[in-house]
Amino acid sequence: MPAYLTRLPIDVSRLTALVTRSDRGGIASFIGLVRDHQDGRAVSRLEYSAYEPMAEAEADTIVREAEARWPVRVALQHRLGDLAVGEIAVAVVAGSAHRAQAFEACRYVIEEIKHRVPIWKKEFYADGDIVWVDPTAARCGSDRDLPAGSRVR
Amino acid sequence: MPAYLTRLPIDVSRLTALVTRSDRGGIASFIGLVRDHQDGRAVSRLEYSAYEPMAEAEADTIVREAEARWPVRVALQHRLGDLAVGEIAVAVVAGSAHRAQAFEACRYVIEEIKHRVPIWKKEFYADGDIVWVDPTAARCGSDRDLPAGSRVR
Amino acid sequence: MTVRVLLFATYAELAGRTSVEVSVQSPATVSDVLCSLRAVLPGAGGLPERPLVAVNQVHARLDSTVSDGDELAVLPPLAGG
Amino acid sequence: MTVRVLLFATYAELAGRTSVEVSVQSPATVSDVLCSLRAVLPGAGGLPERPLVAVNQVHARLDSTVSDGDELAVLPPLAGG
Repeated sequence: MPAYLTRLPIDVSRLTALVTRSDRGGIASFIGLVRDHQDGRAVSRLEYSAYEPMAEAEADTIVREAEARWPVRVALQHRLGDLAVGEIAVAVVAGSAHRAQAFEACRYVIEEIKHRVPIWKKEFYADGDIVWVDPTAARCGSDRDLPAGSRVR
Repeated sequence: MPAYLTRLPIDVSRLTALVTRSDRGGIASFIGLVRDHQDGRAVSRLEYSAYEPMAEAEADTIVREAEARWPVRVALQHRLGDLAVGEIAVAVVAGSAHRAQAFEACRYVIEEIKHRVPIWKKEFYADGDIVWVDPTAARCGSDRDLPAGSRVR
Repeated sequence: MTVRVLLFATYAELAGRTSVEVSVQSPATVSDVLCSLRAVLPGAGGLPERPLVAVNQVHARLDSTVSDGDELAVLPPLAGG
Repeated sequence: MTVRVLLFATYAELAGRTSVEVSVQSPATVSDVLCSLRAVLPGAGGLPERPLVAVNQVHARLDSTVSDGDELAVLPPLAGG
């Protein structure tokens, strides 16, 4: 199982090379970058942390799900630690003989990452404020449902 | 209007840089590579040609359509001339504040490129055979419909 | 009137050339130009009955009107990407 | 029986620690462990009533059964990607 989490800058061309083979003509990628604003406020940097063994296992499960569902090869890395604005937080690359399947697999993996992998993001605002990001806050307050698609023990 | 057609190798990181800005957190890309086989036969190289002024104009129209429909910035290049197996034939990169829109715009552009831009592909097979690729051949014989989505004079 | 016809890829190989001037009576449609093309250029007989065409670099229909000096491109099946 | 509870991110800050051993009577569910957790760790009172949890590194429900020696992680809203 490759390491899906890294504290070093993510090298997208290396990930692309991992899924490239001469019979895979279509490579779909998604790169998530640290934005300089959130809800109209200036962000100066952010910090990702994770429940690392579970995050590695869940990322591996998601990649395997995509590779089982479509004829694709997927490479994925998520950054941890301190990130500056403009740095790559996450990259997903899917290579396939067919472009539709490369797109679908790439999209699937990034959506599942966001909903199932135990990673947290602390935003440091330019005004000194520090916030743990809660993507569910606007939707349903403090009660959480189980992430969609999760396998439950 | 940038040059969408190029006879030089395509540099995806340069295209990515063109659509990256600190307020665009999501970058979706598609890279089309020359495959080593087609319908089970070994391909040794291929040659792209175009009706160049129309291809440039049509590519520009497609990019503008995507940028009008979604809040994205799109970069696109299509290679012409001789290509070896494994080389990049086409690259589309879409940057947006939101990943769904980056994916949709990227997918839109590559699909429209394939259906509307006057570019032709000659495949040179390992067995010496040479074929002009006809993506419509299996579907509807020699009669062609107008490309879907085309503006007609 | 005169229309300049451009041929590409496999159609250029079939016709043995990449462009030809075609004279047609005005008013004329794309179909009329293709009909004259087949008459003046024997190799053009191998073109499909209803090829994809562009007039002045914009996709057009077979019943689109053409004018003197227009550029009519006969496009083989598109294969970009 | 004893369950090891892990706390992360904002929950670790609320509780003032990242892990704690919690004793519960067998059989027990995730909810039972969370109830004991709130009793032994005052800062855990600030956790949501129905947090996201994982048992032995797999997402679990509040009514999932836990066993002696299990690792129960209380997960703040996921924010990867």
